[in-house]
Amino acid sequence: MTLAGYELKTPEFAGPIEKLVELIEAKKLDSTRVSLSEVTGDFLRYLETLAAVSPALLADFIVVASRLLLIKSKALLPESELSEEEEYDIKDLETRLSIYREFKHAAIALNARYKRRAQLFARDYFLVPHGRHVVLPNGVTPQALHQQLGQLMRALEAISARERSITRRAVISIEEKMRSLVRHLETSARSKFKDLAETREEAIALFLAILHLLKDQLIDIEQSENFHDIIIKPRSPNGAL
Amino acid sequence: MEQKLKTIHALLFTYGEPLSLEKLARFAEIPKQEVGECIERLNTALMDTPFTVLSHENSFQLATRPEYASALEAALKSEVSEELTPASLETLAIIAYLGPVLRAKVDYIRGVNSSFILRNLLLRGLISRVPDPQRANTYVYSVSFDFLRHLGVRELSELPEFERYRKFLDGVRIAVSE
Amino acid sequence: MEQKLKTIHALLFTYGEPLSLEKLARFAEIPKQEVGECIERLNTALMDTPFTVLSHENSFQLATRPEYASALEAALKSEVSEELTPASLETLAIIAYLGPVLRAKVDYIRGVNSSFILRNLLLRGLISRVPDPQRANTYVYSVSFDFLRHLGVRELSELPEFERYRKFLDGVRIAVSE
Repeated sequence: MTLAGYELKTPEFAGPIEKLVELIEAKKLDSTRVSLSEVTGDFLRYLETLAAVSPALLADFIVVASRLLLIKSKALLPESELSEEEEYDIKDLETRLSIYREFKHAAIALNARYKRRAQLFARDYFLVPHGRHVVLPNGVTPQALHQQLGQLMRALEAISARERSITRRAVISIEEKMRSLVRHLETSARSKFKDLAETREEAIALFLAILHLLKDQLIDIEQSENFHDIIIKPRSPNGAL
Repeated sequence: MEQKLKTIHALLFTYGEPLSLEKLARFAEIPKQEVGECIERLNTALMDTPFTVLSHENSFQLATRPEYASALEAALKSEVSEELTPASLETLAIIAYLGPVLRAKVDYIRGVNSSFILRNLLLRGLISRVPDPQRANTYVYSVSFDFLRHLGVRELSELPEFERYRKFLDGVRIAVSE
Repeated sequence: MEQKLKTIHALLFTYGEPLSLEKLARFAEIPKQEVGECIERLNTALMDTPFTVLSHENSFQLATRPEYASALEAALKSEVSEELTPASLETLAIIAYLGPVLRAKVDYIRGVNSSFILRNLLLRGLISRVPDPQRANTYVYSVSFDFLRHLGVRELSELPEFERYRKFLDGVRIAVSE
């Protein structure tokens, strides 16, 4: 890509914690585990819409979504044991929620003050005539200026490259899952969710992929009872997938 | 007003920008440990004037009192402040009550990468950053004098419920410090 | 001090530059013919402070009394004799390659508010500013002739990779979407 011509954009979407608090408050719930489990569905639906608008943010949302799914699964299968690490992750999410809620109130209070328009004014910098004598710096050569700018350019490029790579990673993992799911369904008529995802990250990507494919009406899913394994089937047995 | 205070007043006036405690002591030729007390006495002496001294992170700046805001706003059309978005406000609140704070902590509390918002706030001059003394290549963020002035407070402790929030944060510090 | 005088005092402080009689009357909301008398009374009230109001061709400016000159000079000089920081060097490089350039653009490229650094570079005489012909109350910055001479180039286009860097910087668009 050429160096010139890119923009540093400043998207302002709600973060995952903010979204979660919003969902909990919309249902007038407190921040308990039960509430979290109740808004999991809403959160995943939001995640789904976000994927279309700002894939760059997905990575942060997926982390929170994975913890919500953990809570949900525990609520549904009370006899299942959470590992120490999983328990820690859930506690951590709860802590963030409580901190976040405090700051939300602080932000509202700050905004009230900000809007009161009782600004204190300082004087803008003020050029005292100093007899026009110039103080030249040591070591400032054309090469030094050139080198300094080179550093700055690399930093700016790194910012935009990082943005692009986060986006790509989130999009790729979901797309890959979709593709492998479709491939899988071509060879076997029914697949179990459990067999398709080994790690938690895979499960989330798979979950999103399923949502996508459902939306595009390419698959059907079946669950005989709540919290039983999900069975995934192609929509028509010989469908052109 | 005694001479020493007048000199400090004149220095803050001419300098315009926030002046650090060290520089103030050097230029006014007073011991560093006297600066805090002098600023306090200057603030008392300025009671009947339109001015007050802001203090933040061991620096000081002369500013007008809030009751002159409307006359001054008219004179300096440019300084009308823009609205703050919810995301900016939330980030500002975290930095104001928790600062100086690492980006990692801001990210942790918001659960999202905050680099764009931080950049935006830096551009608007509402926050400032300095290299973290403990870690190379890392910055810590604080609110700026401009932020204090916009909110009409002379120091952070005048922010709403400052003590309560600080205390709360002290309670969860372990969880936050990654 | 009565309220009217305090408002004038605050206005002169914030404005910094000489303020014309007409503007002063308008901003302080007093009749024009009262301004002269108010300034006189303000000057009397300021007797015991380090300030005085200068009048010149129907304009007024707040200034410090001459007896503070040495302390102030020391302050400004110390500012100026310090070595260039990496941040100053970066700002100077941007102005050299991209100038004449708006402060907003410098801020945007650097990702931080640069007013303090620009002031320092101006004080040192390394850059100069002129009012932006397109916008009121805005300045554009360029490197000074003295600095150009110091660099040992006849014109800026002799700087290494001038065209390439200028194009790059020009391409960083201001897109602060808030």
